[in-house]
Amino acid sequence: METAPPKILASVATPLIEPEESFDPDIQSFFSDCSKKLDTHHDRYERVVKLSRDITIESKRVIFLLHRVQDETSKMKICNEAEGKLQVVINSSWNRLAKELVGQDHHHYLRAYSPGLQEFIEAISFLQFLRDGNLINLEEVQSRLTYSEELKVPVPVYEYLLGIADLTGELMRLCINAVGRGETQLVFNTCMSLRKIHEALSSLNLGFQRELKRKLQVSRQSLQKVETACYTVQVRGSEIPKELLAAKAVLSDDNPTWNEEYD
Amino acid sequence: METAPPKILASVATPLIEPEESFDPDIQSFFSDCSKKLDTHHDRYERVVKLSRDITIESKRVIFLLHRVQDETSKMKICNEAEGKLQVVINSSWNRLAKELVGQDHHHYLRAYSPGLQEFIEAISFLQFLRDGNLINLEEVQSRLTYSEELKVPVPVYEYLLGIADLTGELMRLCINAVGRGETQLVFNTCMSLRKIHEALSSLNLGFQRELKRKLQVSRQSLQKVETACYTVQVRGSEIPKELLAAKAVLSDDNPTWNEEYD
Amino acid sequence: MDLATVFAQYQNLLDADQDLREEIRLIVRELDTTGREVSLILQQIHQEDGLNQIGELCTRAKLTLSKANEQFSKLASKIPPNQYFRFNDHWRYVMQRYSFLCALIFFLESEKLALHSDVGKLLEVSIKEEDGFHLDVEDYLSGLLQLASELSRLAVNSVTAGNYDLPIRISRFVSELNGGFRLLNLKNDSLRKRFDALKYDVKKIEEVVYDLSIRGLRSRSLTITK
Amino acid sequence: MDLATVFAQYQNLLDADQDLREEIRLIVRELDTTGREVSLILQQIHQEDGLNQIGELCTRAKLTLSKANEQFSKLASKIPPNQYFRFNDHWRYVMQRYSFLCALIFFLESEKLALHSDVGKLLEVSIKEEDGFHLDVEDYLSGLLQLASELSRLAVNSVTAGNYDLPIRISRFVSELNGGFRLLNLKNDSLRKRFDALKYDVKKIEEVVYDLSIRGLRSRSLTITK
Amino acid sequence: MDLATVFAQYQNLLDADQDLREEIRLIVRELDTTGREVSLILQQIHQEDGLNQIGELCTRAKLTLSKANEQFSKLASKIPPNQYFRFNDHWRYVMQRYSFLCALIFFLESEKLALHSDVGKLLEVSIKEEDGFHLDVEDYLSGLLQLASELSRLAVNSVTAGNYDLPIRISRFVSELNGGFRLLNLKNDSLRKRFDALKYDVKKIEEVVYDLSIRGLRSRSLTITK
Amino acid sequence: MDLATVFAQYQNLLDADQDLREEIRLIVRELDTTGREVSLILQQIHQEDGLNQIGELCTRAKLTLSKANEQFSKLASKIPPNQYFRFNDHWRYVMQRYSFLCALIFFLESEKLALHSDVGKLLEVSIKEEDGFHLDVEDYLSGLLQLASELSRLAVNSVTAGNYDLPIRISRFVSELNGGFRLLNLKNDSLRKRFDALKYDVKKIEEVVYDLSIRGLRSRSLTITK
Amino acid sequence: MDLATVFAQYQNLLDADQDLREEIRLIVRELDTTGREVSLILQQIHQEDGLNQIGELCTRAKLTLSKANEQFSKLASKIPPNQYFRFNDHWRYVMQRYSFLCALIFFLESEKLALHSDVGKLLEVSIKEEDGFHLDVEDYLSGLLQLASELSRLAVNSVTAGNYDLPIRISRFVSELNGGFRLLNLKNDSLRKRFDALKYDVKKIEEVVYDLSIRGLRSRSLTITK
Amino acid sequence: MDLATVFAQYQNLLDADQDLREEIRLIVRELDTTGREVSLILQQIHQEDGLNQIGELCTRAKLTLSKANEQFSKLASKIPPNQYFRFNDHWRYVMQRYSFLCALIFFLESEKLALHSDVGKLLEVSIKEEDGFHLDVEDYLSGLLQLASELSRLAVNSVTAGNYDLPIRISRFVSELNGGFRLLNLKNDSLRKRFDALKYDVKKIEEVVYDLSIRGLRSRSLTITK
Ligand SMILES: [Mn+2]
Ligand SMILES: [Mn+2]
Repeated sequence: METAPPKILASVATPLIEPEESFDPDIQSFFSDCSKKLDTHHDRYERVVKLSRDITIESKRVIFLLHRVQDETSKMKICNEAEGKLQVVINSSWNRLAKELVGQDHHHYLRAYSPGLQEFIEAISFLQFLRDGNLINLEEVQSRLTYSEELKVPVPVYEYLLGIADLTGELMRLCINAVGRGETQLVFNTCMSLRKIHEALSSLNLGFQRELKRKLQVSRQSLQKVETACYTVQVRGSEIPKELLAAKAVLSDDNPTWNEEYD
Repeated sequence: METAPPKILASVATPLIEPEESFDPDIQSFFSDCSKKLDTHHDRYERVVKLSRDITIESKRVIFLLHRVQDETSKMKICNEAEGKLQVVINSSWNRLAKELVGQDHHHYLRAYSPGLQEFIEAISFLQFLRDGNLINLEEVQSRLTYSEELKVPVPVYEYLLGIADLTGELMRLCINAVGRGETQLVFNTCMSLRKIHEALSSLNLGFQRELKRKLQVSRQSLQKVETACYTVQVRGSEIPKELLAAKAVLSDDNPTWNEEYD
Repeated sequence: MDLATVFAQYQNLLDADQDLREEIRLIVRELDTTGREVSLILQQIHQEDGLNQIGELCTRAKLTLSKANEQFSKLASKIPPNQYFRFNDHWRYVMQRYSFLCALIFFLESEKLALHSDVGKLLEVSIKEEDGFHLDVEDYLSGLLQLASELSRLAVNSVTAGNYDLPIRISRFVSELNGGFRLLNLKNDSLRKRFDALKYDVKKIEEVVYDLSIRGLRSRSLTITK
Repeated sequence: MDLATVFAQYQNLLDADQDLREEIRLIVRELDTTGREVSLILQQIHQEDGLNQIGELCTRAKLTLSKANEQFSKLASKIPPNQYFRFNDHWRYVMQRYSFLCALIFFLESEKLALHSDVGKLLEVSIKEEDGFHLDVEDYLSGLLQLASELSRLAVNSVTAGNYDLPIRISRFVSELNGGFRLLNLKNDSLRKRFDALKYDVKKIEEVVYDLSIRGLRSRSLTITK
Repeated sequence: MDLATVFAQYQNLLDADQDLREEIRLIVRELDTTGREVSLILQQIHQEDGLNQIGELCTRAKLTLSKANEQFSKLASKIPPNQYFRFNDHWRYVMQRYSFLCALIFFLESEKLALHSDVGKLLEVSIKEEDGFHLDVEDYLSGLLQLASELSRLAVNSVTAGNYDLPIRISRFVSELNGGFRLLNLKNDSLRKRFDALKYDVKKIEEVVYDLSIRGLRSRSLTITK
Repeated sequence: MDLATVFAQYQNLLDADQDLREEIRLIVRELDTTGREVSLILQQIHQEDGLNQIGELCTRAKLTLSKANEQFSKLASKIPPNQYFRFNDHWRYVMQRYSFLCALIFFLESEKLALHSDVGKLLEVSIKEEDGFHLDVEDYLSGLLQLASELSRLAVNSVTAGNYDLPIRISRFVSELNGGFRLLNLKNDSLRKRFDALKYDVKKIEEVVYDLSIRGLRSRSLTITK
Repeated sequence: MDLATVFAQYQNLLDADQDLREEIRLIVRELDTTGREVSLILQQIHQEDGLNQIGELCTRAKLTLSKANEQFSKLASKIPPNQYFRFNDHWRYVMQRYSFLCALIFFLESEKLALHSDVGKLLEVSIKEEDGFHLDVEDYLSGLLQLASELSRLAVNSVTAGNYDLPIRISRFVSELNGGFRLLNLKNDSLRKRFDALKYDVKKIEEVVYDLSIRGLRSRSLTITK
Repeated sequence: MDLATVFAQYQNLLDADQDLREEIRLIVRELDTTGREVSLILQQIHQEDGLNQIGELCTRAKLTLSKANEQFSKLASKIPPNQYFRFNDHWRYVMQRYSFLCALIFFLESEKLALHSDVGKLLEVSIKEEDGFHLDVEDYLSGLLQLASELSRLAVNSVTAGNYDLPIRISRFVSELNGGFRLLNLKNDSLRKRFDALKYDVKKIEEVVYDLSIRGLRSRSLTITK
């Protein structure tokens, strides 16, 4: 470029006021303090963001793992494995994150760990649904992230609800999978649960929570997919002639030869 | 909720096909391999993202530091400090990032480290502009991030240009600051350099690079701010009656009593 | 060296990039046309007597497919080493489509899953990242998911054509494929989305098998031999 | 416990949040009105004989400001410990405005920089994060940047009013402030933007000083005594 | 009259607007809560034995709905006669929701279309523009389109619940509704958009009827009486 | 020549454009209304005994359609020969709609595909670009894609109405149409999108045929003659 | 009463709305043209000898303005008494523009602030909401803010034209106006935004006065009489 | 004629469009490069001694511009006479840019406004719609608005370069241009937006003239001859 010669600071006019010399040392030290305060906050914020990313990834993997459940046997095994993985996250990343929050107003860092928290809630609620057939509640989530009176990661109700809204998507996948495997009862039960969760979420008067409103839309779509799946199962099932109902009972008794009888 | 009883998996109908039992072990092991491959990539990607965030923060701090230059003395000191800080980034974060890329197609991870790279280029080009009065070029940036034949972080020309486009914003700040300090020559020189950089960037036929086009808009605004600042300095300077030109020379000789002569 | 000279060099770099992209685009367009032709041939399996001509259709499809081999090798020669992922957006869609077409031919001929290496061999494209131009595993997987979708349609149409065995075999095949995909941790958004769609394909095929079973149209021999 | 009962509890939490926000909004609106009144008084310094009434204007401004003390204490009492940053978007703007007003009064009375603690004292608000409701340092800094902008305007108007000394003192003051801000690594976007604007304030004031110098209107006494 | 006095008058006008908006917002929020309660009750029709409790559910829904009557009358009393359109953005969404709820109850009880006047009566709100506060025809129509969407869902779920007659009747009802809407030349953007969605609802319901027909699940009696 | 005179000339050019657009808008609105009437008539094919009245419905539809001929000729007369593409956004949607309506009538009457020229003749609009105002091939193709969508719905409803032959014929027709479109290398975005939807229409119709096949409802005669 | 009849009634309601909007649009376009003419006349005050022709320019501007009176009365006659707020988006921008033009003429003639009632009289439009069609106070205030912006430009140009007194008077006027606006508690978004811009106008004018002061160009007489 | 043949014809029509677009894109890219070169030359007027080299810069710019003539004629030869508006989105931006460049050269050489016909002559492009490929009036006007913006920048920079006369002449020129544009009733959105920006350019230039006036830097001779 060769345009800005090295002498750029050798200016023609001197400053009319000489700032540096008259710089009040008190003020300088005050601003230095400020600077440290701001830096401390930013550094902590950055560490929290990174922990949150770790938590997100591990939670996503747990969700994938849980979708590998095929039957009662694999369910037990996989749920235990998932529980183990989540416990590792709780003991490592969450624990470190909790330590970062000690003595801080966690709301100051909430935006930094909110993505990880939501994904974690999605994973742990999915695990509990699969294993125990019920919806984990806010207190239960909070208790998992509470290490002691002072050491904990606070779980705001909004974040909990956002995580649960995401859960509905996974329940939809679970349900459609179950249709593919012919697990009729699981299909209907999941549909019922999904409907109840969706209605519970919809009944909340959310005020200005845009993100939750958006997720509710997605949840509504999931519910409709599942309802359509149930419908299909039902319509197909209805086709069985009345005369076959007895056979259907046999069928439900796991008789592998049922279909040979009506060739 | 109590809706999904624990017996959810005890379905009424058995699956018509039993997937798990007939699962071809070859295929299973093939998919397991796939799974590992994908996970390895994702994990590396995540590590690169984190390194990039570290680099961004340090680069931003170097830029702030460089804006603290007030005069020739502080310039030397601060430039050295900035150089040192950037060298630390090069030796630590960038080095680790380069190691992640060994044997990889770096384009696969470019989106992960692009923000850090751009901010780093902004910082290092700002340092070189202040210290040497010229624009760092692509080869120079690349050489800073080259550790050996095999170990380096490739710097694509687009990323370089994006970093330089950001530099114009810092040059604008530098220039306006100099106006405030009355460093007329620095003001005009910076304006000239900024104009040349802007014109060089504008003369490029960019094709479809939206981000660069957007940054060029911002750069144009910066240029206009600086041009207006030069204009103000000139208009003010022109106000000096011809008779004062001699005094102005005195003034440029750092005579602190110049203004007393015309009271 | 002044600014203009330096920036002229950058312009050269940018132009080279643009020109290369233009060349790539042209080759990819040819590949797209060839793929379309292969597809058009294979579509005939859905027609009324299509299933009886599988052998012939596959032969014709593979013949046409061989045109793609050269095109792929021409494309590969354009890509500098280590820059596959710089340009792969250009051929990503086409590569997935070819993976699908190969896997479909493979299935129609052998009723087996075309592995990553099988598809690579058919396309005469490396499957190793180290080799620069290669069949990326994500594109291969995406092709398999397209296959599942095509097979669900085939299951329906083969019933219409009076073939009641094929749907059963498709069902087993897709179920196995589904099992394979469950082992993956997908981060990639588009792949995950397609995988979600797989669930619906599984469901659809399952319905066909159910319909056959309930009407006693599932041929006994098959379930026994299996 | 069934889902409806559990969600009713969540609704309670949400409602409590909403209700609290509503209460906060009302108090903040009162604070806004009070701030507006203080501001209206202080605006008179820009008028033709405003600079001669600084003492009186500051007295009146502080009297009005005292109304805010109660309002702040009422607001503080609403905020549960450790939830300052949950709600601080509601009062952030007002807090910055008050920081500015206090720093302006402080400058007008003493021509010194009001430190964080000075502003805290004037507002009777803690400056420590640990105390829950507090004057956050970012809001305080934002107030200082507003001050610089106001002083650049005051420099212009004080020349119009024939006062040639004040601009020189303002120049020193703002230059010092500028030096302070340069020590900060600002991440926060809005603060950084305001800081960029400070450069223009510095420039404007510098122009005023230049105009005075060039015309020999800068009083000698001042530069000496300083 | 000095400027301050004049502007104080303007302030009064502006304040009146603000205050009224605040009051409106509060009443609309209550209406929203009531509507949500009615909705929660009616949602139970989708549940397993919901269709057997239609009578009871409607009774309960109407009981809750009666709370809205007072709320609407309170709202109406706030609005000066010639200012309905100044504020109607505040309650537009809620009004459409209530139109839908009324039309749903009406359908469930009588399987007939609730006319504009029917909904007005249920809500105890005028339907004439001249009366100031009224149920606007666009809001009413918007409610009908929501009804179509809800009924398409109900058709699906009633099949799941083993009720094969209701979908047939829903199909006839929605087909007639569709005919009505096709007569309208809609310019209004949001209404137009919702109307486009009606097409999908109609299609969805037709497919349900198809599924029942092809499986012989359409009850014979019905098809005969028709 | 002074500036005002020069700019007045520019204004004339701009005004001419505005005025013409206004005239076009009015004629297009009339065309829209006519199209809506034709559509309303043809919609009746989906109703319970609609398939028995096809002849009569087509006659009525064509009668109404003839009103559009004049409107199109009026529109054509407004467009300067070389400016078709300046304004064609105004009538693009309507033109596609009419293409669809013509192709539907054509199919209902003859079960054949209406060619570009057939639609041109029905509308009394040229199909050659050189003639200025014309039926653009993209608009014609877009109309065909709407036809496929309508026929998939008709296949469903004709089964409901107990007509099991029509779906088979629709399946053949749409399958052939699909083959045609697969030959096209579509770049145009909106056309491409609609083409993607065709895939779903084909699949839907195949499933209807499947449902008939598996239940033995496909009339034998048909499968034999084929 | 059948559905078609009922929906025809709804169509009537919807059509009436559309037709009225079309009529309103046409009148508002005429008002826009007239306003543009008035504006073109008044723009000449910025030209080199514009300030010497103020009287004549105002006379011509008012003459042209009188055309608007009829247009406003025609517009008012179209609006049903209680539907002002239904349509006021159509003329809001134009109304604000006219408020500005009136306030500018008023200032140029008398150097006084045109009150709400003054502008109403000039436009021959009621200022009371009860009267249906009226000059809304928000639109009036918006016009005043446009005035401040225009006057800041006039201050600049009158210095260029060698008139050093007008800027001083403009400064006083706008400063007073600013004081008035500071009394207002603005919630309305667009008004608030424009009010924020006022700050810059005030500052610009203060700088002009500053430039005059520092150069001793402020005429002494003026500062004395004040 | 079978379907494949018919669709092949349609394909031809679609392909012709695609191919032509590709050719156009390439020529427009060349035009873009040439325009960029012209622009780079003209940008030097903003540099320190740029104003002293205006003659030479214009000569060089026109020399480079002559390359564009051929490119435009090549482009024109590609466009069928009645299809200008089918493709003009491709060159619209470039055409506006060239209009600006020509008008800038014209101003620099003669300090006059380049008329539509002047720009047409410089580019060797027709200005009549009837001729097919032409310089559209909207594009020409858009170029003028870019000119105003460039001149406001030039006014600023010429002051920096110590040239105090040019800004005065620019001010007169742009003020006249502004008058011309105010006569236009712009509907076109993008043109309207740019026109709004003209207001700021005018204001900016007026402020430059103001700064020169108040500092006595306006050269006397000029003000006298005027
Ligand atoms: Mn999820
Ligand atoms: Mn930066």
